[in-house]
Amino acid sequence: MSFVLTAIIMFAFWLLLSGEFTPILLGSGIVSSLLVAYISHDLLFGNARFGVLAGRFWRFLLYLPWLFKEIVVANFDLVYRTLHPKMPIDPEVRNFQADLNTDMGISMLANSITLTPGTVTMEAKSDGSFTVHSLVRGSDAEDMERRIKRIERGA
Amino acid sequence: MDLRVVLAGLFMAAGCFFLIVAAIGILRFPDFYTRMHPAGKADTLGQALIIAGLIIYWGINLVSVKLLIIALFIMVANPTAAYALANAAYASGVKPWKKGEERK
Amino acid sequence: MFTAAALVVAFAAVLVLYRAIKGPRVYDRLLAVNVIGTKTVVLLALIGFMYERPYFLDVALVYALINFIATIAFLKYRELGRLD
Amino acid sequence: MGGIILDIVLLFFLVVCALAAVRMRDLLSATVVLGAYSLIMAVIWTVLNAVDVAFTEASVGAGITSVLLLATLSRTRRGEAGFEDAPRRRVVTGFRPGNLVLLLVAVFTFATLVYGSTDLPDFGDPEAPIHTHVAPRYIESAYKETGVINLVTAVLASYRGYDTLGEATVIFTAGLAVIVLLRRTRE
Repeated sequence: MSFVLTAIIMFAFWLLLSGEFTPILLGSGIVSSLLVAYISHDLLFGNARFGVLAGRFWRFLLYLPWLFKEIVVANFDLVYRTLHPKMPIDPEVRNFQADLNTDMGISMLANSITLTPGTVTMEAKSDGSFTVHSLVRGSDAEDMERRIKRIERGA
Repeated sequence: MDLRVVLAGLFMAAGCFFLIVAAIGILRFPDFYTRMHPAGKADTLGQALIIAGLIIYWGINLVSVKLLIIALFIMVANPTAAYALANAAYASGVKPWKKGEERK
Repeated sequence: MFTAAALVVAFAAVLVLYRAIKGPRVYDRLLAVNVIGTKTVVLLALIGFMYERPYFLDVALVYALINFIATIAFLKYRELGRLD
Repeated sequence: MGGIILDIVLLFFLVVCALAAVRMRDLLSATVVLGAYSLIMAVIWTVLNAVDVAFTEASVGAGITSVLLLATLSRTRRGEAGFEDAPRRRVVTGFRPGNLVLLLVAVFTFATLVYGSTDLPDFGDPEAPIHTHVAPRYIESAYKETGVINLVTAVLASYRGYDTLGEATVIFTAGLAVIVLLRRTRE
């Protein structure tokens, strides 16, 4: 299943870059996307079943608007702290344990933490332990963890 | 003046503002970890806004799909690169700056 | 409009270059070069529109990929002390 | 106008990068700065409308060269000789007659090159010899004869196909050599 999906995505990318639809170009596109998919299909999706993946993808789309809002808020906060003459920052490093169990969920949380207000991920292990550097004391990421858990499990 | 051109201009101006702020932040902040914040956030948003402006200007076709892919890729890759950098620095024992210390 | 934006982006890249040269740590330099790389991608897209040659976007796309890979390669070297 | 200022900013960036890379004593940092140099250089190629060269600069200059330099560093040492113990040697200042001769040679070469460049045709001049000889024929018949849409690709891969085959062989051999050299040997 992941093989077919990867091949389709690769072929779509090929079409996008070439923009031409002659038989020889289409043919070499099909051959090379099959080859790439054969070599690397386990990297993109892992071994989850199609239904689970589709559900996750849909819930991820629902998560995006909230993420964009947070990114904009984060940036205005950052602009304030950067341009203020006294630079009101007070960095700290914190550890916490997130209850996530797919690699995709963990990397998604790590990237979301980096993009949202006041925090950058410093370390994320596959058992879900995170180390976070925050610009201001007392920023937290629990709300976000809950949302990503919902994407992962579908609850 | 077309409304779409004005909108594209606004988006690009906002993007330029965030990119400049990111540059200033990278120059001004006291240590490596605090510099991650402008590099990971303001830079990502700035480039996304500029590319969004270009998409608005150009309308929907093959070119704007390419632009969209560039923007999405940077939005995934930039925080990942920032994370990889922070993680490497942390693993090699670079100490974070605390308030009141001298700038590095 | 595109020219002005391209100028601003190039100027921001020059500002960040100061950090790339000054350091003090190699991580600061890497961070700066990574940021310069992102700005380059945007700059390429803008230049494509500036001279009305949007096919430059292919170069911008390749850049976005290479910039990421180069950063990861540097970090792998720093972490392991070797590349192989 | 704006284009000229952009060119000046980019060229300024290049010069600063080059000077910094030469003056740095930490070779790892110099490699990083050279990466920035390659990125901007490729933007300049793009401004000059040489997209294929920009592609090469991006992948070879910023990508492969950095990786190869890193691989070399990982096999040798990170600093120039004496980098670890002495933070920075003072540059010896003072007049030496030999330096004056070198300066004269450099200035003379520069002046000659500038003088020579005044006779070159303008950039993008349609009447330049390079544009009146084979280029019109390629532009006219490349699509008919080869069926390739991109003209540069048609010239490189079709009209000069044997050249390109030779180049590809060289690059392939170099790649093989790199793999052989970098391969981890089992103890």
